[in-house]
Amino acid sequence: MLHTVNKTPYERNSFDSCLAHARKGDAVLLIEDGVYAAMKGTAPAKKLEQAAKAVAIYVLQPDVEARGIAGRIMDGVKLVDYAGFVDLAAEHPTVQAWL
Amino acid sequence: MLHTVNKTPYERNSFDSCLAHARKGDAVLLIEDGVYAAMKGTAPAKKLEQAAKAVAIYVLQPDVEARGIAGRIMDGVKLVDYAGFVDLAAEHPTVQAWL
Amino acid sequence: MSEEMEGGTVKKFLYVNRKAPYGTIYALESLEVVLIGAAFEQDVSLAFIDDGVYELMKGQNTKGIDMKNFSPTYRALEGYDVEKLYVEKESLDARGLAEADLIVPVKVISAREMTDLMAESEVVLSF
Amino acid sequence: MSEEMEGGTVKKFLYVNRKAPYGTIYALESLEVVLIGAAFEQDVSLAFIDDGVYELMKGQNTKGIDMKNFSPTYRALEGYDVEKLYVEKESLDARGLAEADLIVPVKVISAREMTDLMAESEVVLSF
Amino acid sequence: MKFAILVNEGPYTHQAVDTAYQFTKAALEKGHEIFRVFFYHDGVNNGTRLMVPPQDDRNIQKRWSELGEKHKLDLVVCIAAAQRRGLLDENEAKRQGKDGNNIAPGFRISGLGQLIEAGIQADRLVTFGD
Amino acid sequence: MKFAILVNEGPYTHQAVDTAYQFTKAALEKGHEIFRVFFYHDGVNNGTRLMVPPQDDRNIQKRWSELGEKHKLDLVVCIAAAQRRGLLDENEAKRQGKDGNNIAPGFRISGLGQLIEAGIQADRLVTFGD
Repeated sequence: MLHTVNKTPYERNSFDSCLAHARKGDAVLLIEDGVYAAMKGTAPAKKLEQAAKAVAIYVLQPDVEARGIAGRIMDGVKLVDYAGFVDLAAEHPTVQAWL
Repeated sequence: MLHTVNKTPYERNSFDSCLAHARKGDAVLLIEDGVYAAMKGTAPAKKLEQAAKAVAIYVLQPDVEARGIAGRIMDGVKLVDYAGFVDLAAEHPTVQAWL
Repeated sequence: MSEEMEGGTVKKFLYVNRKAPYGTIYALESLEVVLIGAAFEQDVSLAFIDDGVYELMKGQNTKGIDMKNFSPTYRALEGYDVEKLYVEKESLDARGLAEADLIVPVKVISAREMTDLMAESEVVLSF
Repeated sequence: MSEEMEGGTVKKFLYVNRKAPYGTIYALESLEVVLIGAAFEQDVSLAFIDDGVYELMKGQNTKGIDMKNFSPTYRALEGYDVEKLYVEKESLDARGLAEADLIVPVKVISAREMTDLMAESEVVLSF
Repeated sequence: MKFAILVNEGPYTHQAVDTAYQFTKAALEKGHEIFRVFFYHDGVNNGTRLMVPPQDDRNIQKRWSELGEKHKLDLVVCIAAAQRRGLLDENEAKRQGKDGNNIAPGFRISGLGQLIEAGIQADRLVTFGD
Repeated sequence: MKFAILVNEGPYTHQAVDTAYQFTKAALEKGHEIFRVFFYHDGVNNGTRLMVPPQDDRNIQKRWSELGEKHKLDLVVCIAAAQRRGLLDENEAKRQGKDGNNIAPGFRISGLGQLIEAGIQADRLVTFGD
């Protein structure tokens, strides 16, 4: 399954709830305001590091650039563009948006 | 100052942020989905109990009733109706909505 | 997928409810999808996690806010053959709620079981 | 309040920014109020707390999302005599940010000082 | 006392609108003055006369219009926010070359200055949003 | 592959709408089929032709209409959600006794069944919301 999260982990609980429901082999894609969670050296990044042992973590590059945090994304997270988002949605049998 | 909070403390950080910025003599009014925070025996209620030493805590009764939690509101919290909300806004020199 | 197969396709639909009622319209409009969707004879499950568990609280009385109390509709779902309602135990616990507080019979499951339910679904609708 | 007094009333306005830019329009439309409000010659302060601190990040490039980058406007505020920008230290710290990451000179203050700033304000606008 | 009301969200989607209405009504009933109700962000969508809610539901636009008429309320929709979202009056529609308009009776479209003025003139500004 | 897209929020207020558009465009560019774009909740407001965004900003409605025309997309606005919020086509306006309509070219109004059908027929349903 591909999970998407579009809110910051500080403002909402969707990031935490998503990680609590992602299974081995799933992918999590951070989009829109969700991308801040992947910033190096933060508490959410530590949670992502933990999750990355079982789950693949992606962030949407256009959203990263818009927010001025390019170059500050933690290691082990892959950047994708909108075409890459489409590929991820195609590769996984279902897509769940954590709204 | 009168502070209003309209989201649950589980979904958003507005409840915590509000309590962190309420000063002695201020009032906090929980409205809409914010009223769940005053449910007896929960973690947010413990925070409210702590805050109540310096700040007056109110909940909007019509919202409490709509959500089926009448009778489960913690002690020390006052119930007000819309007219009571108006009175609170009038009594305090400013109103800050924690959106 | 062939035309023939499409006609008889039965998919596992999962409606994920994560939001409290009334504060926003998502819970109500999600329920409207469930009701319409019932006519399509799919394999339907409803999941209530996080603040979504509040949707099922007993004793809701919306007179004071002048909005429609739609909680009785959850009781009517059985008549639409929508019978699989799953509520996450961790979400109930965190909010000081128990199964007895809910307006309909549900299956209370763990977060781990909820994760499996999600993984087994073919169409996930979340609002 | 007499008509005479109203004419010359100067109130302490505080704009509270708690939301990240672009994900929602609140930050942008809040800034539009600040710009229009500048003509009214009030005593204006801007507060950035919680995710609002992200609004001031240097190096924003919105080409990829096809939205307007409005962060340079914060630099233009000085020309409108809007010069009091307060950023909460605790909010920066929690997000791994420092003053050097911000696009404009601001005053970094503690949550306690932010509380006092709010308490001293006469009109609080939060979006 | 003089209140100003700021409504930041659209009808039905967010209860903010309902709470704002109930607050305004209660303030009027207590004899307070409502200096202005300002609709900003998606709040502008409260002012469309094209809404057709289910028959057993409240009509949010009508409710504002009626309260406005009864108490001579100044219901102001922000022009910048309204243009983005497609809420126009006859003048605006003409000016923008649009073939129709959708504003409801009792609402008027004006600038953000009206919000600042409300903040200055009213004793209290009360905000309802998401 | 066949995608269905669900858009739950209104234009400009939430980036969800922009991300949905960019995803749809990228999927088409990669040769995928878009079975349907379904607009629900405030998402129905994407389909108003009355919006007039600032000149230096994107026009969200036009963008959908143009992409729809180019790729023969099925852009469906939920009727129940649309009625509540004041998004009508000519037929609906007549039926409801309203003196105008605001739907944009390329959008059509239909029932929630169209969303369920999209979920059944498409290989993937991708949701964009708040």
